[in-house]
Amino acid sequence: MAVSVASHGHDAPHDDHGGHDDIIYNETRDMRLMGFVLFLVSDVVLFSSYIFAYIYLRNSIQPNWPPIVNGHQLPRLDTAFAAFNSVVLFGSGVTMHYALENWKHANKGRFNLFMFFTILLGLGFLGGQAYEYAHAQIGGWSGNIFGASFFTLTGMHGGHVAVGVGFLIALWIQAQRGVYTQSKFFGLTAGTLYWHFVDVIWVVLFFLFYLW
Amino acid sequence: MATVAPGVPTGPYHAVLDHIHPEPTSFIRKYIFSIDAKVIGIQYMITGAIFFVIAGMLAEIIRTQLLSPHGAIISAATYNSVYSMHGSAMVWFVVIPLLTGAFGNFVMPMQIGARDVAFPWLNLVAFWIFPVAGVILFSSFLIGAPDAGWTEYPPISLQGPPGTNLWCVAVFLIGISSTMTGINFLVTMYKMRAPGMTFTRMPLFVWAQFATTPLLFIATTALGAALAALFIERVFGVPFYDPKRGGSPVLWQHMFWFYSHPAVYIMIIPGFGIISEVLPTFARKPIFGYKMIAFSSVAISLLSFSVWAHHMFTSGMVPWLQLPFMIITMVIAIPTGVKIFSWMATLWGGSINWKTPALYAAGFLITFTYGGLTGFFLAAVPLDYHEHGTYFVVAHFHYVLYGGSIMSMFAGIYYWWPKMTGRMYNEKLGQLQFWVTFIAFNATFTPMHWLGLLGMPRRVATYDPQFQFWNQFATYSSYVMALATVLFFYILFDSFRNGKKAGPNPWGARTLEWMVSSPPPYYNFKKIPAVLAAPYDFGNPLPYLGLDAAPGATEATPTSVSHPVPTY
Amino acid sequence: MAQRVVKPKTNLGPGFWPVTAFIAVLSAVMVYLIESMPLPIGLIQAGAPADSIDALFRFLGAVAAVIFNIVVIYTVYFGIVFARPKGAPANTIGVQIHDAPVLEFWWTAIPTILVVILSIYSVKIWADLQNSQGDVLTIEAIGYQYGFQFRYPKLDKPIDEMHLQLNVPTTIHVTSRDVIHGFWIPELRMKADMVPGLINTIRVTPTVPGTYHIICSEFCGVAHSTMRHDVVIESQQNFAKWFARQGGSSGGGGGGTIPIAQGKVDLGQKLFGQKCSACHSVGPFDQKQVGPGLGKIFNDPAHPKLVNNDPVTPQNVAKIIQTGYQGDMGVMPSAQVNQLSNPDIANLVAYLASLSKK
Amino acid sequence: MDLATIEKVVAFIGALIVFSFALVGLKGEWPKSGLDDNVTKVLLGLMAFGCVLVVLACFGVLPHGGGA
Repeated sequence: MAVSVASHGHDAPHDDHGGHDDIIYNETRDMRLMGFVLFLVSDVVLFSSYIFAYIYLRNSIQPNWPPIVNGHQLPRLDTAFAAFNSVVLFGSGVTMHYALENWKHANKGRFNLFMFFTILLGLGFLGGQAYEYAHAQIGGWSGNIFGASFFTLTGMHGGHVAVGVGFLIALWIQAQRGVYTQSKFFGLTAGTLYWHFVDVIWVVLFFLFYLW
Repeated sequence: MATVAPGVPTGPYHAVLDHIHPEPTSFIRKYIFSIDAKVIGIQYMITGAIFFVIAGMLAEIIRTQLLSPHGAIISAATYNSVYSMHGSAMVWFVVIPLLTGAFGNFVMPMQIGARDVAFPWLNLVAFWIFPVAGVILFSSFLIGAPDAGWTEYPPISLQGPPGTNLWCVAVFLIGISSTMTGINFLVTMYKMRAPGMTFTRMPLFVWAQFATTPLLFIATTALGAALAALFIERVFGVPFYDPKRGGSPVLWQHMFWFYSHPAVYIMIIPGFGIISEVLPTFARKPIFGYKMIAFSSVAISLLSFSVWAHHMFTSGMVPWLQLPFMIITMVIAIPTGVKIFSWMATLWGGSINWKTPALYAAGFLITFTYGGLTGFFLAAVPLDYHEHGTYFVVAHFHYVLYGGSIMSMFAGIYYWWPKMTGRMYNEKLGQLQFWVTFIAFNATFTPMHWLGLLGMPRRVATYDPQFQFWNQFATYSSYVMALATVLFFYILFDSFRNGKKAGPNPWGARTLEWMVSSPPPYYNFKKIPAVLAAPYDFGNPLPYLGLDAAPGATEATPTSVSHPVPTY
Repeated sequence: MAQRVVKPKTNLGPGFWPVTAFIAVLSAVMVYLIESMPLPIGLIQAGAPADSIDALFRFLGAVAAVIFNIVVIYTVYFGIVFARPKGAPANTIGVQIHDAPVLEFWWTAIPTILVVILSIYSVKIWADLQNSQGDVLTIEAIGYQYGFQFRYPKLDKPIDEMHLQLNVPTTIHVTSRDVIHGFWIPELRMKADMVPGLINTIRVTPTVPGTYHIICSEFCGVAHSTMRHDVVIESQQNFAKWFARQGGSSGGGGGGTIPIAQGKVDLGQKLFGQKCSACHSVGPFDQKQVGPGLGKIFNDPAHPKLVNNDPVTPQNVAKIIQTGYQGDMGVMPSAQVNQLSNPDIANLVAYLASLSKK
Repeated sequence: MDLATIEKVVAFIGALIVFSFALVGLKGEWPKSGLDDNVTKVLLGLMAFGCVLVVLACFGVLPHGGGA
């Protein structure tokens, strides 16, 4: 009886699936996906901690924000440019979404197109942030608590974006080399989730540093 | 296909683990860079034991220093480094890795009927971070070890010796390792349970690990953030915590305790799990109130996220904010009490086989209750005004960390030792070791309660002469504890030399890890077993199908009046 | 896991009720002792709030003792009577009972009720502490590595001695000059961390004369262990004598005169950014942060007087900066705490004046 | 027409486009129910919200709403 059960476990739940390899793929995919989402969750906590620190420090000297350092009032950051740069990043998020959709529908050409724009916009955002850093007159990273929280948080986010761009390029190459099939493309899914996650973090940072 | 027994499980089932990969043959792949969770668990245990010995020696240096009110042996500066390293090492490099990494890796996959964890390679990396981080931590002694206590409150930690930077790095690394382990375990327990192992059929140790994982991969990240900020402030002068530059010292305390209070439960909930396995096995009866114990672990885990500021009642927060933190802290006493009463009820009506693990479980019951009750004294804000930062606190957390976590670890090691090595330990010596530890432990830490109440602050290298007697008393008792620990390692060593063969199931336990040979085969189960019921129904046939051999499946008719309850 | 609960047909076990009775008696005795003992033994109550805090301590102690008795005695008792008899076969099993909902309900409900009672009691005492009387005598205690300094009203210099007056409700504002220290007087059961840049407040009413210790309870550096200081609680007359001596000793210099005429606006502005802007905006009075906005301090028709009701003159502004302020507006540390020299004060006054001219 | 204005105009137009495409994508995701799909729904939604923030910023509604 034991044998019958063990073999029951074998195939019965999977009659509707394809072969053994597909079962293996689907089950490992579910695990990897869950693991990846949990990783994103703990990454959210990382950002939240610094956001908490920022709000805490900021409230400790409300309403003098940006703070007065050595008697002169620090300027606000350049909202107009930040808005522009944000759109660049959000745009890349959307293009990435459509890249994945097109992959699912086996539309390789469109996939390549959207991947290209995603990476381009991602790099554009990084360039924009470099410009922003060059022009932010808030006393540098180690100058005061405003600079500290701003450069730490956005720098950490920028790091995530840079990693994401590398991630996407790698995925693109993999896709060209035919690593992914139309039914097996967990790498692309993970890349998309990561990229969306980075964008959404920016939504929060954009509000906290430029609009608040 | 063929006919199937009634109640045959439908449930998570994993084809991928169904075909057995060949066992690696090279020594390196087999014992050093193994991806086998059991080997990794034992690696954790050995590394943790080494750090335990080192940190324990630091503890004895602390106690020896306090033999004299003027400091017996070392300078105040050295002393500060010593106790800081003792605390850091014990918390991050002994208790947490042992309870999650060691026991979790060795026991949990077998108990859920899996062949390994979800991400074996991640597991490998997570382990190897641990010794590396440990070496970094202790190498800080070479350049001036951190001296502001394991909490490293700024601003004093900003002026601390260069070793403080290494401390940040080491703890940050071990945090990454914990996070990996947490994610890995949660996915494993969620996705890889054997068919039929529903949540209410999981062994309670698995439940405990399950309740611990969120703390591991959520809270730990907050600590990482705090540490990174401290590091960049020390190295690059980026102002976060320095009040002279607009930062806030209290900010560190918030970020630090947001991790470090949940960490307290990372350090005890798996211990709860071990006790919940040991007691039914040796009382030969089902754990009492399975669901209550399982759910109370989860409740504690969730509540622990909202009590961190009870470490900061005197630090200067908004006064009214103290109340919610005090009350939620007190509320945690309820699920904890439920556990303790359930364990007592598990002893009731048993046919208790007082082997060493059982003794340690009972000892845990007593010392942990004591520690929990003193915790109540600290939770009450007005009392905390008096007790905060005194030896009362030291006594309290040693009661929960040594009397709780470490005792449960002793129980776990004696309990699973035959499974790990295939050999029994010397029972007589084991029981002797328990009694010596138990008595010496209480003699060491009980006096500290009233030392603190009478006015002895913590973290002092010298103290008021009026406290000398009880300090010496504690010190001499701590020497006895050290001897007991030496005896413990002798027992393990001895069991290698002339311990008799254990066989697959020396205790007649019923969880899945005892259904395979000792030490277990590379892939645990030739066939993934099917689970029909929770594991604790002694006197019933084992609730597993598909096991090649089911040792201990038959049991004599019960001597008590009750009769076996069929579970399927 | 549909488990059928099996009620054991045995009684609860040999000697269960006697043991329970024993627990009851022992607990009763311990509760009586705890409630009648001055706990913690050997540490006198030198005044409020020690009495109420000790009352709470005894109450918690009594509850804890009962719970501890129950857990320990039953555990030991079960361990003995339910130990496997010698020679019983190794696979003998115990009573196969899985749970007892009623029992579990009660041992969840009773602790819950206890927790409610205890938290209500704690909150009550906490509230008493918050609203406890203070402010008749207000002292500022400043921690530094490694010692304490104290600032009394009407003394223009911080002094190194702390005396408290018998039966006088006293408010102590504690802060630090460098790192975090602790301000702990065990005999008063009171403690507050001395956090740089932050002012914590405790209120005490000493009732027992004597010399006690202030102990640093937060690690503050190499000499932390030795960071303790006497505090003298003494009668009205002795306090007055002592206070007079302090005044005399610090009278002559009086912290020196403040060269208001030589105040430099730009230096003042710099200082304001470092020392004041954390609590004061440069806006109008009502733009409060911690303290009022100071932009219009010299010509604000809405506020013709300073917060200490002195007329608005540069001298008085300088004085308030120097001596600090404690009152219904809150607390401002003294120049001594802020490490402002007299020229600094002059510069600040000049800067404030310049603001008001705009 | 200074740089800031140009930036705002571009940002505004871009935001509208991205917003609409995000909504379309969201609509496409909605029926799906995998873990990744559900996460994507949340993230796309928040991204659309980001676009709203951008628009508000372009019209100078927000920076003066809170803060200094």
